[in-house]
Amino acid sequence: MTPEGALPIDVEPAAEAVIVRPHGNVDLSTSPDLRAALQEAVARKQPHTIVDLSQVGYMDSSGVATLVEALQLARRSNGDLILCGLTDRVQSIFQIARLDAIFQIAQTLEDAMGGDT
Amino acid sequence: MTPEGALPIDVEPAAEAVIVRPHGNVDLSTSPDLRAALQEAVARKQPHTIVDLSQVGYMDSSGVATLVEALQLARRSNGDLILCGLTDRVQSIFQIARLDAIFQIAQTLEDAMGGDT
Amino acid sequence: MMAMMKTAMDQPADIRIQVLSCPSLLAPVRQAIEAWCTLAGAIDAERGRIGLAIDEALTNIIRHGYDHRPDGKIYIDLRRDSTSLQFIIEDEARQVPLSEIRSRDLDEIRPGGLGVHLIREVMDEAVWSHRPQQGMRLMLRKNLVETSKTVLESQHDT
Amino acid sequence: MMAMMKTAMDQPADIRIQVLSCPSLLAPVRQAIEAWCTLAGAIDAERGRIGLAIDEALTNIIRHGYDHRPDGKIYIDLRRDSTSLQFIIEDEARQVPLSEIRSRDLDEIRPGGLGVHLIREVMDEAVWSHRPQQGMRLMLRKNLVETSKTVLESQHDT
Ligand SMILES: Nc1ncnc2c1ncn2[C@@H]1O[C@H](COP(=O)(O)OP(=O)(O)O)[C@@H](O)[C@H]1O
Ligand SMILES: Nc1ncnc2c1ncn2[C@@H]1O[C@H](COP(=O)(O)OP(=O)(O)O)[C@@H](O)[C@H]1O
Repeated sequence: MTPEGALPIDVEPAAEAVIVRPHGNVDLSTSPDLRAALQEAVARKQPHTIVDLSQVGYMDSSGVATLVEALQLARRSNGDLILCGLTDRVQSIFQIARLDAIFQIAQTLEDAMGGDT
Repeated sequence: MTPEGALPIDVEPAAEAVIVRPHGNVDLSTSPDLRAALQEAVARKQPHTIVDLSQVGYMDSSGVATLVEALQLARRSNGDLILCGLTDRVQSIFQIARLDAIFQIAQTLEDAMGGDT
Repeated sequence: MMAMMKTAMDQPADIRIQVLSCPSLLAPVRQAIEAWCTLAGAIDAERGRIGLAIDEALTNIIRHGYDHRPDGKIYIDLRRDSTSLQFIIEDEARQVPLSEIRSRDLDEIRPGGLGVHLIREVMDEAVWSHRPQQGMRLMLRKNLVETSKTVLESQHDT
Repeated sequence: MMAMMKTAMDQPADIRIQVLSCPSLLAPVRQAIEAWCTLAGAIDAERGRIGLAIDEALTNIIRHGYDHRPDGKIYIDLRRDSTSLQFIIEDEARQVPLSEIRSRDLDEIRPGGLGVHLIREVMDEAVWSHRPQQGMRLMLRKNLVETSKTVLESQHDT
């Protein structure tokens, strides 16, 4: 939630992976930004798309929907999508939505990079 | 701002001093609690009453007024009142109110205890 | 402090927020509601879940009620009694058949369809209705875990 | 997103908050206003000062307007145009002579008398008036440091 642009998002290349790191709240006003960044990341066709959520303090179902869509997109191009760094609050929406079993969720970015989920 | 009681405040004895440490916001709803704690502290007639504001994220003019009143009370019983641990936000109200020159303000609790203001 | 204890629906709400149906206004509204929940006696874990449920209700109004028009009005009343928090959310948007408002099967993995599920999961009561003239009304109730005194009840009027 | 750009006073405010004159409700209201200020383009340092000034205005209404009665109504409109933020604060309380609303000499060290000084120091404009039927009205304006695009302007309607 910065004055300029809704959701700042880093997209970084890594070994066999691309890391997407949004900074801020993911809700109806910012999930379109996350969607665009994830589409671009998956289009790089790396084996792993890693979404680092350590800088996300709040996420609602529009954010979750965006991640579900990106997961499907990644699978269609034979990649996978790994989430890491979930804060307690973000963790809780995955639990209420019972989606914690559907996503590969790693504790830390290092775990996600090492495939240790 | 806890569900039980408006403003939790620690009052601790120290060498020649009593330390008052509110935890939370000091505004119109909680300044009466601070006022009561400060009156009790000053009544202990120690040379120094130290108000540790490190756990106060927000203070408005009702909080400042409460501190001005306690300062006058302390002086009347030949003691002094020292503020310490001001967060940036609390510091700023003292500046806008031009009261930073009137209070003895120490950086840390250690400085306040050492008389180093 | 009797005024804060009256909680019949015809008494004024503690706080009533009127907000335009613009997605970026969701964040400030959420923050006010969550801060009020704490004052009104909700524990920390509930506070975040309540903020989420209300965000989902507002998101649905913006998307399905106002079709993303950013200038529709939404009203949110925050009320309480000794055992529960109540949220009344009203709009001037499309009146959809109430049977359309249902959560999808969670086993189906697809985006969307989570909002109503989240609202029902978090709240103890969620009742959608049509307002007399126009728009929809959603009544949400969340029971408090503890019925101990809250800041609002113990507040001195000084 | 034309709707958000209309800022004449007869257009609906981004957010309108109706709150009872109860001191413990000040905190949630402050949080919503500060979060909105950031969205509307205020820099971090301004945000906190604006929250303080509005808290002072509300505090004065509770103390001097409603004499600490906790069930009076206070209305706060949050509006903006490309160069400034505007806050309209209205009540249904006592109408005091406008000449009584003045800040004291800061050289005098005594509690009280700081609120009006803080409001004038923080805001670029502060105008008190009597509402037509009853109560007071305070119009506050804060100019934005930068006139660059804000989230509210750049917001996609999706
Ligand atoms: N406020 C509303 N106005 C109109 N329709 C609604 C509203 N809230 C929910 N609905 C209906 O309920 C359905 C389920 O909503 P939800 O669970 O939030 O999933 P989604 O919005 O992703 O479809 C929506 O598709 C919509 O048809
Ligand atoms: N909303 C209001 N209604 C009535 N009187 C007010 C209001 N705001 C300010 N005043 C008057 O202005 C004076 C100065 O206010 P302020 O600077 O906040 O100091 P204090 O409230 O501590 O006296 C008050 O004493 C009061 O007489």
